[in-house]
Order: sequence, then structure tokens, then C-alpha cells
Amino acid sequence: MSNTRISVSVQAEPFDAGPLMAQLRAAGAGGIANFTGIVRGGNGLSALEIEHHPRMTQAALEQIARDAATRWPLLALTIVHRFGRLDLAAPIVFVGASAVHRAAALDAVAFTIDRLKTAAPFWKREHFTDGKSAWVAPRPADHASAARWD
Amino acid sequence: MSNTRISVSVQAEPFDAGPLMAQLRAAGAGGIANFTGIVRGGNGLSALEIEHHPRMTQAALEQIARDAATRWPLLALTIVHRFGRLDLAAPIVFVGASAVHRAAALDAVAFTIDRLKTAAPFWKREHFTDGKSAWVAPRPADHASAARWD
Amino acid sequence: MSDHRPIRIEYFAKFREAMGRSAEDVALPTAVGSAGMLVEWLRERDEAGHATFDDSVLIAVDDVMAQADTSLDGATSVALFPPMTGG
Amino acid sequence: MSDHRPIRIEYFAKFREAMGRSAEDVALPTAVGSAGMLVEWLRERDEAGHATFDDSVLIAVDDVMAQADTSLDGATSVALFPPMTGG
Repeated sequence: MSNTRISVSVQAEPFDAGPLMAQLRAAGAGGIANFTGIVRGGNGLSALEIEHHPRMTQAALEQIARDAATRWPLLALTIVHRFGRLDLAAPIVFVGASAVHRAAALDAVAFTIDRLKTAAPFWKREHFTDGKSAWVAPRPADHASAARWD
Repeated sequence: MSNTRISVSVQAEPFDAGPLMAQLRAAGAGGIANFTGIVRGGNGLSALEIEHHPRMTQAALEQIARDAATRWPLLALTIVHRFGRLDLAAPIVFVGASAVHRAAALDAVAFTIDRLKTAAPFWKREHFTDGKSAWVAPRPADHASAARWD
Repeated sequence: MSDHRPIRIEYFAKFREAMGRSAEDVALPTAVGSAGMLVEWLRERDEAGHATFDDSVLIAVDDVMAQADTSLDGATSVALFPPMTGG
Repeated sequence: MSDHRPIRIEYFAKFREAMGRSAEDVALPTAVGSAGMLVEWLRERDEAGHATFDDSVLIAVDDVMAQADTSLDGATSVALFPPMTGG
């Protein structure tokens, strides 16, 4: 069994990466890697809206976290993913991992973020300043990134 | 020319990753990746001591940062590296990158941390609880990691 | 034994909008025995279903990701959603 | 023209400890024209130099990383250090 300390949160509230990183400073860790996805402005975007499947999301993220913990010797892995309406520059997702060696932490973060782009029940809708909105289409590049871990 | 906002600091003082991450939230970024190396306990280690070449270190880190900014479209790249005596669990190094797309940010962080393990004039010495100390030998794995970017 | 069974169908994201509802309770013919057959049944039921569901549809049966051939035996809910775009 | 020139040699980390000093100012024979030749000259100068420097030595000339064949023309300092172990 993996002894990775897994923490998963699906939430509407914003998060602050600093305290999340502090939590990841497990005893014995040599390194902490993390990634924060934020709402990118441009192209007339005014806000992002994220829908999810309330009963499935937590379990999907926990499964991705367990998969990562099986692949790499991690001390801790944290995933936070928001839903609801997000303003420009707001944080969307945080993935952080601590490990004895840096490669495990870095690879686990890359794997986890790739996986949750294609294997967690979230759907993004873009709202624009002209009042229009549109669902984000799945990106072939995201599926290629996820597939490289198969 | 690259428009990456590069920030490099060589310092004795501890750092806090939270504010460093906040600085990386450049306008237009879609993601921020970062890695923090911390002094790993175990094997009787009591402290880590880092010697460096004062006149060369800053330039070496800036060169590594520019190399990363040439390889990936980055909005910002930050490197902080400490020297002097560091206690267990203290932060040693911070590498953070922001980019429009996550892969660039993640890869740039992995590249930068690999490079500064082998191409920046720092030398680590381990101090143990029994009073002994020893210079850290270069790890073949670190050189292999660095070489994969060549 | 009835030749229909009650089942709840949930729609997410663009499927929810296209179907004009987030869920519905239907009486499903027992001959519709798999997740894939349920999608086909919706496509044949009305114009909205026909226009909405294509090969990209993802299916969860009782909140677990399913394949086209996943059985609906004992299932109480099926969720249909487009490819995920989180992260 | 002198057949010697003044140059400052700096030692770091385990080389500093092995040589028992962090720097020294030497009069280097002008025949010692490259970074690699300087290392060889140190190895031949005394037992400490012989025991300290092997093929793993890294060399900087005037604070710029150098190769064995990097010229010492006009150089004022050479730094010798073991493989780096930062990060």
C-alpha cells in the first residue's frame, strides 16, 4: 500500500497556494512541486464557469491521486479544483506533490494535471465581454498529454 | 528576443514560496508551476551547508533562466537559491515559471532545476548529528537528468 | 415482470442545455439493456436526443464511468456528459 | 618580457579544504598558457596539488566557465572547483 497522504478538495471558494504548499512540507521530503491553473484573460473573455458532476468529482480526483501515488513514491499529494463562476486571473486548480526526490514530485504533478483535464467530470464554459458564451471544446493536445502516461 | 520576466536571487535568508508564487501570476498566464527543494532529514543529518562562488552564481543562474526562456514561451521565471548553513526542513531552492500553457511552465521548471544541479557553482556539505561532515558527491542521476535536455 | 423499468437520466454541460433539462425519470424498455443501448434509445426517441448525442458521449452508470456494453441491470441512474474539460 | 605572470588562483569546496587555502597569488610561467596546463602545473608543483586535482576539476577563467584549452592570455584569475551539487 502507498503511504502517500492524499488530500482532495472540490470547492467553489478560491484557494491560496501558499498554505497548500506549507501542508505539503511533509517530514522527510526533499522537494515539493506544484502547479496552479489560473483563468487566462484575452480574446474577450470575461469569466469562466465550471460545471461538474457533484457526486462523481471527488471520487474521480481521489482515483487520479491514487494512480499518481502508485506510480511514484510520494509523501503527499494535494488536488484542489474549483467549480462555479471564476473571474479572470482567479485560481482554478492546484496540484502539489512532495517526495524524497524531485523527479517524482515533478512527474506526479504533470501526470495529475494531465489526467484531470480528461478524466475528471468538469466542463468549462467561457463567458465573453460581448455577452456571448460557449462551452470549451476538448483539446486534442490535452488528450495527447494524458495519453503519454498510458 | 524573449519577453520573459526573469528574477534571480542568491541569498542566505530563507524564503517563502507563497509570495514568490504571487509574483509569478503575470497577466495572461494560464498556469504557474514551481518546485521548492528543502533540506531532507534522515541518515543522521543535522544541517546542510552550501558554499558557492559569489561572483559567478548570479550570472550562472541568469544564464540558466535565459536558456529556459529561449526554449519555452514563458511569461515569468523565478529562481531563488540559498547558501550558507541550512537547518533540516529549510527551503534551499525555488524555481517557478508562469506561461500561457501548462506544459511550458512545468517543463521549464523541470529543466531549470535539473540544470542548476549541475551547472551552477554551488557545493553542498552535509553535517551529521555525530559531528562528522562530508561534501555531497555529484549524483550520476542528476547528470543524466540534466543531459536529457541537451 | 414488467417490460419497462424506471431509471433516472442526468445530463451535464452542453447535453443539459441541448436537452433542456438536467435530469428526467423515464420508463426504459427492459430490452434496452446496456449503457450504449440507452444512448441509442434516446437518439431514436425524439429530435433533441438525435441531435444531441454522438460518439463522443461519456456515460456513467450509478456514478461509475461505464462503457457502451456496461449492463443496466439494477441501475438506478445514468449520467450522460460530453468529453471533460477540467484542469 | 617576463617569463612569468601574476595570476590569482581560487579554490572552492573540497578543493579549498584539500589545498588548505581559498586563494593564492602565484607567478605562473608564461609557458603555462591554458586552463588545463595550469591544473597540470598545480599537480606537478606539490603533493597537495597532485592529490587534489583529477579529471573532474571544473575551471573558470575570470569568472567564466572554461575548457582545458581555454587560453590564459590576459587572465587575472582562475577558479578551480569540483562538480557542482546545487539545487
